[in-house]
Amino acid sequence: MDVATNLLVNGLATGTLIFLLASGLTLIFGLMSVLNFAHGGLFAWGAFAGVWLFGLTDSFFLAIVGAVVIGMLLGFVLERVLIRPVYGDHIQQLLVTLGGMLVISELLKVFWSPNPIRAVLPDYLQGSIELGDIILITYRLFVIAVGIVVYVGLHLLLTRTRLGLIVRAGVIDKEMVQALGINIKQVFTFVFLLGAGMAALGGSLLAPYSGVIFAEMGMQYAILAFIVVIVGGMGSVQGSMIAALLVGVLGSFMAYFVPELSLAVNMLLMLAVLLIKPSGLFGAKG
Amino acid sequence: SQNESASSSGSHTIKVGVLASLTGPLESYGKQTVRGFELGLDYATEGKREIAGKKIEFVVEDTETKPDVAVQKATKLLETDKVDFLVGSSSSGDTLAVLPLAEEYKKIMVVEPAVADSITGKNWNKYIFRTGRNSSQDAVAGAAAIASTGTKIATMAQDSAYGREGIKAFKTAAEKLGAVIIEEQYVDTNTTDFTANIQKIISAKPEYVFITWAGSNSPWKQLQDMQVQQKGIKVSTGAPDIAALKTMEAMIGMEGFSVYYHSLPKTKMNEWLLDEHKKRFHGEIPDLFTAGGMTAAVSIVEALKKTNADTDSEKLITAMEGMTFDTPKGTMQFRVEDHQALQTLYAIKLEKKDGVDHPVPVLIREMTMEETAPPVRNQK
Amino acid sequence: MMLQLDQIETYLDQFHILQGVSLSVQAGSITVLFGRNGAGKTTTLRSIMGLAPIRHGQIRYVGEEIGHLPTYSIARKGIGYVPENQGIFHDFTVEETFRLAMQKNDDEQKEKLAWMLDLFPDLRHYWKKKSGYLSGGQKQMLAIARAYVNSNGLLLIDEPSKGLAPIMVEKLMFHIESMKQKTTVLLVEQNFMMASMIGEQYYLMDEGKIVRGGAMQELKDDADTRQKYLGIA
Amino acid sequence: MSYLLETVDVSVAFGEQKVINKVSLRIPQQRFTSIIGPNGAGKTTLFNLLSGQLTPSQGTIKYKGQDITHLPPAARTRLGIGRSFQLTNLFPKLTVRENIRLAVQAAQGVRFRLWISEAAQMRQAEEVGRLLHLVLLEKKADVLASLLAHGEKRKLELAMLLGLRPDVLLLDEPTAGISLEEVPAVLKVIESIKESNSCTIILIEHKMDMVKSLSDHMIVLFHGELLAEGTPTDMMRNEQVQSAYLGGLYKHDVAT
Amino acid sequence: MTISGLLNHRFILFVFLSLAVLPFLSDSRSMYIMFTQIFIFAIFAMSFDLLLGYTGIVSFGHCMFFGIGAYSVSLFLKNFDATISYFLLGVLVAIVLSGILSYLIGMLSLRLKSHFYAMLTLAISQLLFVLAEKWRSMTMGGDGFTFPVPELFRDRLSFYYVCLILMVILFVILRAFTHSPLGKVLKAIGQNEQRAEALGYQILHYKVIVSIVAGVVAAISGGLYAVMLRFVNTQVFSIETTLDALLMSMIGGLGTLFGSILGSGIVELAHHGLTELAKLHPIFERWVIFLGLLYILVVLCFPSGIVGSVQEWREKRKQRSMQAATITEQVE
Ligand SMILES: Nc1ncnc2c1ncn2[C@@H]1O[C@H](COP(=O)(O)OP(=O)(O)OP(=O)(O)O)[C@@H](O)[C@H]1O
Ligand SMILES: Nc1ncnc2c1ncn2[C@@H]1O[C@H](COP(=O)(O)OP(=O)(O)OP(=O)(O)O)[C@@H](O)[C@H]1O
Ligand SMILES: [Mg+2]
Ligand SMILES: [Mg+2]
Repeated sequence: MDVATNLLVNGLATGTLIFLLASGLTLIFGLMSVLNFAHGGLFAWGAFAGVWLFGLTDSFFLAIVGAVVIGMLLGFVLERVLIRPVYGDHIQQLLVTLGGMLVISELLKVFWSPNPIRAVLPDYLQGSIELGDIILITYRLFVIAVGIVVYVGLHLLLTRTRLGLIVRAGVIDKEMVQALGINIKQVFTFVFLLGAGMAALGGSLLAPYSGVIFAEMGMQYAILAFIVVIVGGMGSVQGSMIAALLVGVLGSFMAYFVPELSLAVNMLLMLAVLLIKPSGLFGAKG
Repeated sequence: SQNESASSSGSHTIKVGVLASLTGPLESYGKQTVRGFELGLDYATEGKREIAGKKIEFVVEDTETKPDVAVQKATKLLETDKVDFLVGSSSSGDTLAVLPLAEEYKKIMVVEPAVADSITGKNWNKYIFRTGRNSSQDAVAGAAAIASTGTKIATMAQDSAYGREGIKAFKTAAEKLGAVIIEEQYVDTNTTDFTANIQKIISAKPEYVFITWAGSNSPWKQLQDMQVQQKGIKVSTGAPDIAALKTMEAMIGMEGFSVYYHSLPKTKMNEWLLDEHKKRFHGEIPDLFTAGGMTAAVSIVEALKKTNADTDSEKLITAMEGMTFDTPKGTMQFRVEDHQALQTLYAIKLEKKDGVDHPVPVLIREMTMEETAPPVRNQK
Repeated sequence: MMLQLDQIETYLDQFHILQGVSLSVQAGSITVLFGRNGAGKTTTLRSIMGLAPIRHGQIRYVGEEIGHLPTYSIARKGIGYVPENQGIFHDFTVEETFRLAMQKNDDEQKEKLAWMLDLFPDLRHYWKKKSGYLSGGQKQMLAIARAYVNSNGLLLIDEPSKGLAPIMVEKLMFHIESMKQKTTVLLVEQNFMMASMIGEQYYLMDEGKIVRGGAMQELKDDADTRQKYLGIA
Repeated sequence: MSYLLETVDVSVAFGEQKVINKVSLRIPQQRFTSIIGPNGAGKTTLFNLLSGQLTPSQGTIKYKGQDITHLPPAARTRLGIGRSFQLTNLFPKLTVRENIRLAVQAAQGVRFRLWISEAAQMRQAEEVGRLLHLVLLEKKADVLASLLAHGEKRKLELAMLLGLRPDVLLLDEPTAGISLEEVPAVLKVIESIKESNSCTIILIEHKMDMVKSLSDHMIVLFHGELLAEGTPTDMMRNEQVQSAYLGGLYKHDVAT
Repeated sequence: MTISGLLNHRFILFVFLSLAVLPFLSDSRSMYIMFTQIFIFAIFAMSFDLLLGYTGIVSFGHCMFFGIGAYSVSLFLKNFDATISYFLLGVLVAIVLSGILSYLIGMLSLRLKSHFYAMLTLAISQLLFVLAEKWRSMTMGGDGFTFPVPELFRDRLSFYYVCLILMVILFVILRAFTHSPLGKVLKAIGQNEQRAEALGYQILHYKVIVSIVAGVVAAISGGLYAVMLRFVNTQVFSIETTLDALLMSMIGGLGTLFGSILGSGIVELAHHGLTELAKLHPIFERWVIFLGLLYILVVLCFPSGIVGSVQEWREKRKQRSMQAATITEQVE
């Protein structure tokens, strides 16, 4: 039994982490419908920046904040230089962000050498709590906490303000939105920054999770994030959360009970969802 | 291609083509090999870079860890640069892709540091020699380091050709030594969360968990988080390169094996390597595959000495089969059957050394080349 | 003068669409822009909104040059726009559409909205319906109401009667007319009968130029011109 | 007598709203029928049912006696039911000519063929030319559809429809947004089709004078139900129709 | 549409001819290999263009057919005998397999909207990747395996011509395909499905047809690729493979076929050139950055690819002259 609980808790933790990684994409891909293949690069940057800053300041909090800022700066450049000319054209977004991905993940090596780097934690997040046979890794509990905060924040932002509406409208008909007196470019830039920042946040939290970071880490998680957004339903924060948790828990249970399948599980999940309810678990249009 | 080799053997320079990953995930491996090779050449020719009056040069090409690129570059080396030897490469995939070219062009290829058994097994051809150790040797060493009658061992590896192969070999070796494998865990190459697998290992209650791992997203942190050692399960694995060692703080106290760490071998050549490397590369110490690169160079020079700088492949093969030669790790021998270099490996313990930013593999004992000899898997 | 266009020239990629259009709209009046298909009516309105940027000429709104402002700040000055294709946000509900449109959401806007909903009861009736599912005419109503609530000075309306049932057209005319106290209207219209009833000024466009302009009454009396450019006696 | 197109108690509901409620229509060969009704009455929806964009939640639709209730749009088009869309619906990145050519090709039944004879191509070209002329778009023949002005798009829409050479024409407000000056031209097109008796036309239009002059028969929809049907003059006189649809403007029509 | 009619474009003819005489100017086999690879990826990219450029179908899993081709050829040559006939057999099997697979996927899921379909194909290709990883007895997993190839193909020069000829033939066939009445419908579907359907074309049928054709062509290129390497591993099923096709067809210009050939050439040569530079000057050690920048520049400078942009430019000039004509007309 304790095994199951263990798997569950850790699965949930991993799930929350995945949500943190995906949340940025929920904004950028789900809401703004920008196929951002450079998103993985943002994770990696978040991770490296976080580790680096923690080394400098040895304040974990500052490190994370710094990572987010750096992520946003990077996002700003991406949006202005790459994305802005190609809004609404998925194909070109693909090409341009692929290029961007190559550049930014290669730049990582320029700044931090191509070697894997160890990511450490402050003592107060080290170690683990044991309840009976259940091992609760402190850091994972921390991640869950952050995840919940981000979720609530994002949810409020999109439900309590008109931001969500504006972005959705902007995707449908940019001109009309502007004719209503809204500076859509500014809004898009802002949302993209937000997304980039959250990607960086996810990355910086991911680093200590596995304990080691490397320049190539981005892509693989990016795909996972895309899966989550699709499964959850484009632009639905609840969707992403549920989907992420599903991926996390399913993953850890599969790995324990049916390891043969675990490599395929995410893909199978997405396959099933796409065939049964293409718009995703919480997708708007059927 | 016959006449080409003739012509080149007539000419006054001998050329070696070195294939290595200089970009992509294996970049650092590749660079170690290249540095090592250069040093090795200078060592073996006392810096003259010539043998029996023939100059010896080498050309480096980046395979980017992509088989198709590897093939292109290898062909370029063989065709444009007309090299007499190939050396490489950092990944088994690249190396395997290049093997047939060695056969097509009838050129010796010295494999370093790719580990896949099939290189000296199923896919072997007579032009292939390997100075690097192969998975089985790792495994045998790993087993020798921990296994004895009745030891309960669990294994954990990535669910990849490398991982599976390694564990298979380890199992046979360990069982030969009387140990019992009570649990085998294979982790998907791209998972973040190893909880489930570690969980299983814990519940199997082994004395040791033996880990075969390559690549960056390593399990050390999570092994620590899940308090495997506190539960009386000793972790054992091969000590990786220094960059990766830095990520193994959590594993201090671990017993395992090492292919090379600069402080392990007690040979003249290794001392020279250490000093020279520091001299040339602003104080850096040689790493896991630097010695390998050097070994490859030395083996080629030695072979050429025997043929008196004749690069005719047939002559070279006869010269190299069974050839013993000195390396930073002591004497090695190309086994006649599969051209795999038998070599010393080291049983080690990871210890914290102040002033060093990574856990240091400290020698427990040397494992002789006979002891680590892997099974022969090719048909000649 | 509420709005004054002075020799504006507009290109759509390399095509020279507006070739020196000048017109002026008096505060509190209704001005109608006639012209055959492809004459440049829509392009004119788009130029005013900054959606089809002008190359040359000037656009003055209550005395202020707006010719080179970005669309959103033009809109913020209080110009409402009803595009030809209605510009409906298809997967928005009617309610969401207004939530988006009403920046200030102050009493004034609320009151405007209330008025619009009285004018177009269907909108109230389908308050929670996806606007993409509205009927052609209902979409037209939505577009007009949306433009009206967040404008304060000038309304640019591109062929509003298109697709409306006669009774709706009639109501619409009545209301546009009664909007006069509150706003000024520049109307592009094909329905001459309707337009001529409510419009005071008119302009006639052809081939990207203004070919006639003046008091509506003149056009009503001038059968030849009507015949020539509108094909109606 | 047998009817060309027939609906028996068809209904559609979106959510709780019954958009079409038990509507039974009988459209005989060669008769020009117009459908009028206030905005949101269900006219377009009715068209969607006839052309297959929607399938009724109950009731059946017969075409030439055959039950087509569940046929997909493409199949119905091939049976000869052609429809125009109220909101323009074209191939934006193809030229006007190409747009029409696709319709003509469909009419020729060239679907999965990889090759057609020069002769066939010639015929296509001629037909396209004819249609271009018919809808006054020759000047714009090689312009991308996306670059057309609204009215021009409406005309292209019509041309494509005619290109299909359907037996039944469903026209959804074909002249909406076409300039007064050109309405007569479009009218002529429709009249000429009517004269030629080549096909049966069902028209949705809000332009009363046009409807009156064209139609033999008129159907009034109201809140998804069949309010009344009959000859144009009767309909114009009909009290309900006036109050619900026409409004004051057309009062004088009644008098005359 | 006659063959001569298809190759009337002088430039295209010129390119093909110069590729044909190239070997007479240089006998460097590494160059042969590089060009052989260009041809192979050109074929692959063309098949992708068929989907994306013409029919507007976005697939992130196109590598699945490439991989099927590669593996089935490799396995035949490895397990049986290195003869042309077994090669052909391998290709045949690959064609049948990918035909069936694309048919199934098409029927199953082509109703899905753009990126949903894309993700679905991604999933399926990844599952094949996993299969190749796990079915070690057959595929040797990630390490992959080498195998002997038929005499004819062992000689780099003759293989160069084999691939070149295949590329040209497939180009001509596909071009005829896209210019055929059927092809025209595909383009229409790419722009406005609902309208095409209203014209009486059954969308799904067309989409399935085109994805089968694309799948089959991709499978052929995969087979050639394996033969070129004389080696295969799971990389053929990796997303990077799909992305390569994507990049090449887009850089060249979607919906132009020839663009894919150009794109393939550009990507390969740029890649080659940069890696050479890397040896000359340290700032090029990180040459990948420059590759990325190149992609970005292409989009920003040639939004619709190189061939595409050239065509548009021509189009514009035509339109302008037309406009002028009409205006003068009106003046008179
Ligand atoms: N993006 C564009 N590029 C090139 N030409 C265009 C573009 N948009 C419109 N045109 C052309 O500009 C001319 C004017 O278009 P506009 O829409 O202003 O006409 P209009 O008066 O509104 O006609 P309608 O009454 O049909 O709406 C038309 O000939 C049209 O073909
Ligand atoms: N897909 C749909 N989902 C929900 N409601 C719909 C849908 N399609 C139409 N409706 C509703 O059905 C009613 C009739 O729509 P329809 O388009 O048939 O009206 P119409 O008679 O064509 O009006 P108009 O003359 O303005 O075009 C409208 O109230 C509309 O809101
Ligand atoms: Mg217009
Ligand atoms: Mg309608």
